[in-house]
Amino acid sequence: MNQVRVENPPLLDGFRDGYSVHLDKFDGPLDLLLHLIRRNEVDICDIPIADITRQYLDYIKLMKVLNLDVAGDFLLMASTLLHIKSRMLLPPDDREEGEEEEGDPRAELIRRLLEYQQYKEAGMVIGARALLGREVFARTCSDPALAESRSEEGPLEVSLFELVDAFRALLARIPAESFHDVAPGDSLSIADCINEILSLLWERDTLQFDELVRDEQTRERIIVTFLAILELCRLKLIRIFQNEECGAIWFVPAVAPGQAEVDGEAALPVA
Amino acid sequence: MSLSAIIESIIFAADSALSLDRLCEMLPEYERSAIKTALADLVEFHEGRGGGFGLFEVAGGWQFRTSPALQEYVVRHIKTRTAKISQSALESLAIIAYRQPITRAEVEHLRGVDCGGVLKSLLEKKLVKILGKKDIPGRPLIYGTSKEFLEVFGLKDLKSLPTLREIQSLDEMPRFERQEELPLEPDRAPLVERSLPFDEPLNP
Amino acid sequence: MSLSAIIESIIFAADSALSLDRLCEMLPEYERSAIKTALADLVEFHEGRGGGFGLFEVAGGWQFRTSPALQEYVVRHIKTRTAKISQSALESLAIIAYRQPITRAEVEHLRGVDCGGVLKSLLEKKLVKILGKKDIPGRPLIYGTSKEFLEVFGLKDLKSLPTLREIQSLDEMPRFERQEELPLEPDRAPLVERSLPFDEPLNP
Repeated sequence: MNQVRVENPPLLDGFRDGYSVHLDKFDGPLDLLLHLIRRNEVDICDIPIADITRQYLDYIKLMKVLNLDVAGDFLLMASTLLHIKSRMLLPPDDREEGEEEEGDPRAELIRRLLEYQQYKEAGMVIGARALLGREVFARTCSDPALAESRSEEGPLEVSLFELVDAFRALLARIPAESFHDVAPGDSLSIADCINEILSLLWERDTLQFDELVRDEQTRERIIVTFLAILELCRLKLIRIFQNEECGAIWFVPAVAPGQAEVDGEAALPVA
Repeated sequence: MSLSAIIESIIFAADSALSLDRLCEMLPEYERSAIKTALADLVEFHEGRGGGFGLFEVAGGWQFRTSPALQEYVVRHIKTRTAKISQSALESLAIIAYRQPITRAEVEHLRGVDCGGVLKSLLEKKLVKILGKKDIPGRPLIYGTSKEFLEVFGLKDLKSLPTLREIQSLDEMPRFERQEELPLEPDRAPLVERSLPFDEPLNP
Repeated sequence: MSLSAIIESIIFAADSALSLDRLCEMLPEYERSAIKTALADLVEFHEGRGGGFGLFEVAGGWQFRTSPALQEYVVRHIKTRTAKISQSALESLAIIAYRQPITRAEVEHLRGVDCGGVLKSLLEKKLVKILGKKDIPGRPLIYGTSKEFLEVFGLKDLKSLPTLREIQSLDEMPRFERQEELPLEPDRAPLVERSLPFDEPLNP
């Protein structure tokens, strides 16, 4: 700590008047870097990399002294800074420069900092607006006379996140053994494949086996597609045709489009 | 800012009628009589301007309401306004979306409750459709999601449905967030000595 | 009954902002142009009368809202509903708003930190929504801002967001003047130019 104090008095001054506030204020390594650059009143495009790197590392050390969990993102930036510093210490190597075509090793960091700064400020600007429910209020009640006449006819308003979240909440609720077959499958599941085939068949009347595996001709893909077709066939959802031996395999929906819905409406009272 | 405007904004944003007593309580810097006068002025102003709503005294206080003469038009909106989906319908819809093709019994097994009514309403909303009949005793109907389902959720196809894993990965606590919640107790000795590569002061 | 009064009553009774299209749908007996004029008249009337609330255009529609100047009084009766949005959430929200459609990895690259938790809370607050999946290996989810985002932030549409250039000019530090002389590769340099002009209509 003494070392830090001698080397970097301005940094510690900040901590003295409330380091805890400063410590949990930074939203990431870029935020911290930007803070150090502003504190040092240096040009963002001409960062004194040795000083800033030292202050950055001091800061991480301080976090460690305070028993804070130092996030990996901060350490990654530390190594980037050290890398830049070491490159700037090396005398320019003609051959290397020719290879990399990059003059200032700080350029990429500067680019990121400028871009980050842009969004940080944009965040502050939009956050300073008069927000609904904070500075501005709309009517919270609908007309009492209308409250009773609720309708469910209008267009549905629900987000995808709500749908997934509902499923997630359900899975969390039911005991593990009863949903082992419901857990999310791997990247390639038979259920996914069935869905894919069904959605393709809603758009077109016929499909070829080759079309289903064309984009991704892996063993796994072909097997899963084949199993999905067998399952669909077993469920009597599709019919399979082959015109000649070793010829193309075609599928058609077993139920003509619309027919299934008619079937459904017959099974249920029409509203 | 005029007292009328202040009272108007409070009544407007309130979720129920506000009594004079409550208004006086909220505005201790104003006289009760001034509040009363402002209320009467507001009622008169809105009545006189012949707009779509006015300030009315109902049981227990004041409230803005649409004019009864305009009921016919207001009801048109109610009929076309966006419908909200119930949590149980959403749950069943999610099961069908992720596990289709699926039978009613399978949906009910997962939810642990009867889903007949919910399924019927999903069919009526055309979010779900009947794909066919399952070749098992009783030949139950098999359900799947419809084209309208994709439209409502803005999905290109069923493959675009986010996997549970993708949503779950959002839950993994970012390390930095966790860090913010740590109690700052500088005097407490670190429990685990973390080895950082920066223990030694670096020379510039 | 005047068209203004009819429109006023419908908007007043609605539970969210109503678009011109919806109003025209509900009032087929009136010309679109007449409805448009009546809306403009109403906005002007409420602005001029200096009352406690006015008619504002937000999220592609019209809604009655209290004036921000009266916040102090309104919160005496009702609690503020918009939970405090943290700086990191605002930062991520700004990135999503200006760069949408965007993946989580892209947000994290720009902010330099893990954003899973922040993204989830933005999704839960409905300020951000899942737009689908990106057609690149791994098919990551892509995010964008929602209608609620426009409503909460009082924006007419995404084009009403201040451009990044405008935001920068608010900053008085001469840093930005010097920015043009950045020692960057020319094809990478114009960060400001890339500030999403929202030329393309965004997915609803």
